[in-house]
Amino acid sequence: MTADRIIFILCAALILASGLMVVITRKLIHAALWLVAALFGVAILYAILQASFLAVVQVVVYIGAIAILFIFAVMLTRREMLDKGAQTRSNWWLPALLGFLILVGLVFLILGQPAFAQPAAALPAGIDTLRSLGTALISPDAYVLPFEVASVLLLAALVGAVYIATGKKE
Amino acid sequence: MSVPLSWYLILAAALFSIGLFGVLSRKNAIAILLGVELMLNAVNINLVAFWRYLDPSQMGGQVFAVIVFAVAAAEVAVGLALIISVYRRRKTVVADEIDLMKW
Amino acid sequence: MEKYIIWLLPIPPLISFFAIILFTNKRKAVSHGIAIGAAGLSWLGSMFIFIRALGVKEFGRQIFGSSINWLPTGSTWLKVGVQIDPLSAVVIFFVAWTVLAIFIYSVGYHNFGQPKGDHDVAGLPPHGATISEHGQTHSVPSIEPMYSRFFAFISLFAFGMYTLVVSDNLLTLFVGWEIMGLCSYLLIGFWFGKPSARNAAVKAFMTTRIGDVFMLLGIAFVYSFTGSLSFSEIFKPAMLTALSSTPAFFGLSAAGIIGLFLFIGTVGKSAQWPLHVWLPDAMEGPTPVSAMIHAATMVSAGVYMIIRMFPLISAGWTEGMPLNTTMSAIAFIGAFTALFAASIALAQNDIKRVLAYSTISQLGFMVAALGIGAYVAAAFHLVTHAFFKALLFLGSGSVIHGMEHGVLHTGEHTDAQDMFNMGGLRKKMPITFWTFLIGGLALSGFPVLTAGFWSKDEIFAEAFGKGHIVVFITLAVAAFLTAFYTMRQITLTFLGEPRTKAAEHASETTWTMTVPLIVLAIFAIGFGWVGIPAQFPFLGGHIANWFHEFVGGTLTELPQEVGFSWVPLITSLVVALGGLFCGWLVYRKIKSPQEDFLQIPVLKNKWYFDEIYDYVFIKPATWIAEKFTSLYMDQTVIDGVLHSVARFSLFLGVSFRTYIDKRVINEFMGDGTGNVVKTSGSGLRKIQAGRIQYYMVASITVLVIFALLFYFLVL
Amino acid sequence: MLFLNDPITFIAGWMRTLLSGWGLSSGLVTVIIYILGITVLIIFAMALDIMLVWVERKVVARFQDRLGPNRIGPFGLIQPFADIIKLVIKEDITPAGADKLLYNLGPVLAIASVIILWAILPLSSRIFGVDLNVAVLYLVAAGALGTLSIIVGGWASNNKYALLGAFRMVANMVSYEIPMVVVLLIPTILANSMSVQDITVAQSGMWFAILSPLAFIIFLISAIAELGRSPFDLNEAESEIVAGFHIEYTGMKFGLFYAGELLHAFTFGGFIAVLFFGGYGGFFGLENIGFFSWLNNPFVQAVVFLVKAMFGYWVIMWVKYSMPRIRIDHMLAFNWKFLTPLALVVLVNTAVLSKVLIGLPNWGYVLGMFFSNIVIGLITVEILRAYGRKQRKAEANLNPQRAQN
Repeated sequence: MTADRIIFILCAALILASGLMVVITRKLIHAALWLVAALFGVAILYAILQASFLAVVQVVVYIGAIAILFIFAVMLTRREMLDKGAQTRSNWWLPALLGFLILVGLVFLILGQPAFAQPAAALPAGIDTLRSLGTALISPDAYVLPFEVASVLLLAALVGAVYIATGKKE
Repeated sequence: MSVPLSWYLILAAALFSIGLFGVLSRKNAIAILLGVELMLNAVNINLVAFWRYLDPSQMGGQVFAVIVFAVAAAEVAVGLALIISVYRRRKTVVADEIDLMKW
Repeated sequence: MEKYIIWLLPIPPLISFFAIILFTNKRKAVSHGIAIGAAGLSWLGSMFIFIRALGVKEFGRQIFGSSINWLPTGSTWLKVGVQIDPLSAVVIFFVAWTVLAIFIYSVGYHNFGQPKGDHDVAGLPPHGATISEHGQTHSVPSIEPMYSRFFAFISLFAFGMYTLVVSDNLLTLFVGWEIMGLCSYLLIGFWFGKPSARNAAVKAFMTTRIGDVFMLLGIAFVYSFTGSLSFSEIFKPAMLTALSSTPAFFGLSAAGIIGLFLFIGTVGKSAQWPLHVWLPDAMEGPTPVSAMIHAATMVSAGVYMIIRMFPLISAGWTEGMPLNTTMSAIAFIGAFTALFAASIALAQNDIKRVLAYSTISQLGFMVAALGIGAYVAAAFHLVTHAFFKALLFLGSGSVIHGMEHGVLHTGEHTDAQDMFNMGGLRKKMPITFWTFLIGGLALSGFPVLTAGFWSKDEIFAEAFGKGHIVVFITLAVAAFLTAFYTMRQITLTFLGEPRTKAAEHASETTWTMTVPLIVLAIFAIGFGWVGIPAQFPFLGGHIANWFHEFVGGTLTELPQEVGFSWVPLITSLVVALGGLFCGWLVYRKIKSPQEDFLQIPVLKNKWYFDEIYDYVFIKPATWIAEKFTSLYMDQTVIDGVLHSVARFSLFLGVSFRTYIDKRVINEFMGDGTGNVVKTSGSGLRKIQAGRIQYYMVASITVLVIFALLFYFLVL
Repeated sequence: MLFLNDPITFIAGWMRTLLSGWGLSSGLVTVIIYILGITVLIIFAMALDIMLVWVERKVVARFQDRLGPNRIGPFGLIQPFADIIKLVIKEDITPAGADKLLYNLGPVLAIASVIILWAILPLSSRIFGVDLNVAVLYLVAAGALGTLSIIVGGWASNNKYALLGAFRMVANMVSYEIPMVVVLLIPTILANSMSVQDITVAQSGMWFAILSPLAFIIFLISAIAELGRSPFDLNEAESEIVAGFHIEYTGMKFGLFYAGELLHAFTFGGFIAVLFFGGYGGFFGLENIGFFSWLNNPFVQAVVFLVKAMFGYWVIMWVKYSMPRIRIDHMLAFNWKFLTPLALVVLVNTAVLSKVLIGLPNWGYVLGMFFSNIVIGLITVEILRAYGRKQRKAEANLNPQRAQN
């Protein structure tokens, strides 16, 4: 049991516990905040994986934008402060069973692959992942097209969201 | 980095299943979107872990994680706008009550 | 540095196109400002490239170029890129000059600064406006209603041409080619209110389409054979040898059949016989368009392309050998077109149509020159012709414009384009006259002074020197006819006395139209001097034959200059001066079409080619559609069969109904089934709950079940 | 001399030998040293925070022509401790119907979002928490946590004024984050790196505030908005919503919000110094001359940095105490219609010029950058004046009609 395994297990426990709270907690605002915790855990995971850019962007985008949006939406769509009554559907056991089956199946498949049991090699020396990520995003031989398409998608989502949420002016 | 790749994959699988459970079982449409976010993050964990463990010089994993960020942001913006729009008309955000399309 | 500028060359006109279409459509001054600014930028870039190219020693060996991976095709990439080699450098030189001149000219031609017309509508030429000044009313030309649109279209056109010239591969070349095809359709049909313009646009589009289809076939053939479309790849010696030694079909090699297909593209684009019919009709467009399409760009593009593909066409052929099949075909088509079109031009009365046929004829010269392997001569004539033909077209536009001014002034309905309505314009429009005269002399090859003489002389010298006597004689006759009809045109238009009132009141056009004329006139004279053969008596050797060295460097081996011979020189002098003199002699007295002995029907009707095509292609097609397919096949055979089937079905149906449907199905099965369906339907309807999560649960359940089945049963 | 040249490494090395001498494993030693370092940094930041209370009160007093605290201790230096004691002994109220967990989480997040910024603040070339290669983005990410703290606190208070304040604050912060992120890219482009150390080193010859004065101004404005200080303190506008998101907080919980705000302002002063004024360095090449080589000493650098940060903090205070509060719609319009487009223009300008001018000698590069910014600024001012004229004309046309009605 080395230090990084301990950190990973703590981090994974944070993610899974928060994720579970997201789906089972009654108060929606708490669910949104648990989501923040889970996403923060994922950001830590990225940092462990030496993807520092993604770690920071995870915080900026998910916590700074998406979570705030969720909280706003929760606040805008209720008239009372706290949620009352059951928050899950009556037949919640079926999704639970499905989720469990999928988890078991995936774990079974993952453990069946000996290649996945390998620890990671150290990052090759002299490789600047941030710089190569930047180059990959804008180089025509790499991913500039998906990148630009994503930007168009964001624009479309922006316009669409504004249009839908504005409502009719009477 | 003595953590094997399979740990990350199992974590992602578990997070994905939890998100799936949330999507399928929650009543509130916003909570459904929360579940979707968990599922997207599970995917992202996989992408980044594979990037780190297989070939860090190929940036595909990180690039697609970035694109998943963009998609998630777009999805949340439009999804929440739809929910607010529905709420404004029908005063409800319970997914089961939004069922005009039946029969 | 150079390669970035080459990439940028086509961009300004494209930006100008979108800017005008999207934003400045309403504001005429801004529109033409943008368009001319864009043309100016491209001009500046082209001049920079051209001058840099001049500074490079043995430029053909180290051309400017760059390419990027564009489209992944399996494991390789389809590359697109740009290049400037000596050939495209001289082409870009004249394209830049003529395009800029035409853009500026268009401002004046479309009456910028004049008031809006009284009855002008979009889609028709402007009819003139009435203004009152100092208590008097008089008619003045009115501004074109679709002024901005015109500049947008010619900008797009310029974009197509620049793209074509800077391309280093057949793909982007074809893209530019097709953009120009589209623009020529849009611009010929610019005054779409006129039925004739509409028909001409459709005709041009359809006719060139035939050529383009063959060209696309040729490109596809090249790609399937070589796996690349870049010129540098195709023209590798090993590749050319492979191409020329692979037999294809019709007894031709692969190189031959590709060359033939590409040449058919040129036949369509450069209006060679038998696809020449669209070009004269294309004169329905505004005159700057005629200059653009028929001098500077589109028709030149056809010849440019075939010159560019010369290494492929001539693969396996070296100088001194007999011509291969493809080259013979090219030489035949070119020479025949040159003579044939020149003969038609003799009998035309419309000032622009004469020039149109003359263009076809001159393009025939170039094609013929290329066909006999005279690479440099063809390129040289391409450049000089572009300058003097652009000059002539712009000059004719200026004449028409001046005549329209006279027509408006007098108020009578005179055809402003008929040469028999003109005469004596020399005094009214001096600048137009002198520049037109220079252009005309260049066209007819007036000795020593003009550019046309040197380029034409080189073609004669090559044809004679290489022993293609038939081609030589044909071209000589065509050159004689050229000089003759040119002088006929000049005499009828400018010399003598005015034959109508409109001609008496014609006036010189504005500076925006005359300045381009003067600039082009300078080139129409001066550009010939860069290609004086070294052994030419008296003049040769003083100025090195720069053009031959420079453009010839494009090829892997520098082509040999043919030895000097007196025969072609004297022929050239005789046909040029003789034609000019005869033309003047005959037409100085003729006042009306009735006196003109050359107005014989066969020439007047262009050897009946339109009629022949009408009978051979269009009438049969119409007949097949209307009579055979519609009347016999459809209405008689198919309808007959259908009707009998219908009658039989009716009988069958009635019997079924009485004996089976009513008895068995309705009473026995029908009601029972209905009840079953109703019951099960109301049960199943619960499935369609309209609830999103219900559907998701269902679909994921199915997914999980199938995954399990797949895993346990299949794997 | 090693301690003077590289104090952190020196202490860490000493600690390492000490702890491994006690028989601890090397991994554990690293963890302990990290935790100790973090603790020291937090203590330093919080101690500075206490002093900032005094600075703030003293400066505001001077601005308002008063003396400020002067009774407790020399120059009133002990005053902040008295304030703290007062806050600690106050009654700690949790409103009825509040969401307890979140209500308590709010102030903690508020101060945490500031403290984590200190991880990347380079006090000197040798004294810093960590040299992240995405430090500039990290700054934005920490801002996201700050937003979260306010919305959590405002919502959990179960008070409509608090919720209104939280909404305003979030609208404010989310909007002004955009011009801020855009101008943060300008030092990144100029230094070719997102690391604060690299940015500092890149400014050793010339401050970025001179290369791109407009970027500095935009960053200053959006930083003030991000802090929620006047003139952008809509979240606590006393005259409208009493105290905004912290209306229900008492005692030390309020104290944490307050301390967070002060420290946040100072930290942004520090970032202004790092990003635009050369941070701990930026002596225009003076430190390379033999006589001035003492400028390279980490302690001297730390002092220089603190002085510059204090200056930035002072500018923020200066703005705060001289400007009236502006209306919420004006504030958002100012951001979306003016600041964001301007920031984008400056960004494009910098991006293009930094490639175009690269071949020029240094003075040409600097002058080109500077004057391009001046030109953009002048054009902006001209556009604003034209817009103002139009507005005035429109109002002049409108008013007579109103008078008739």
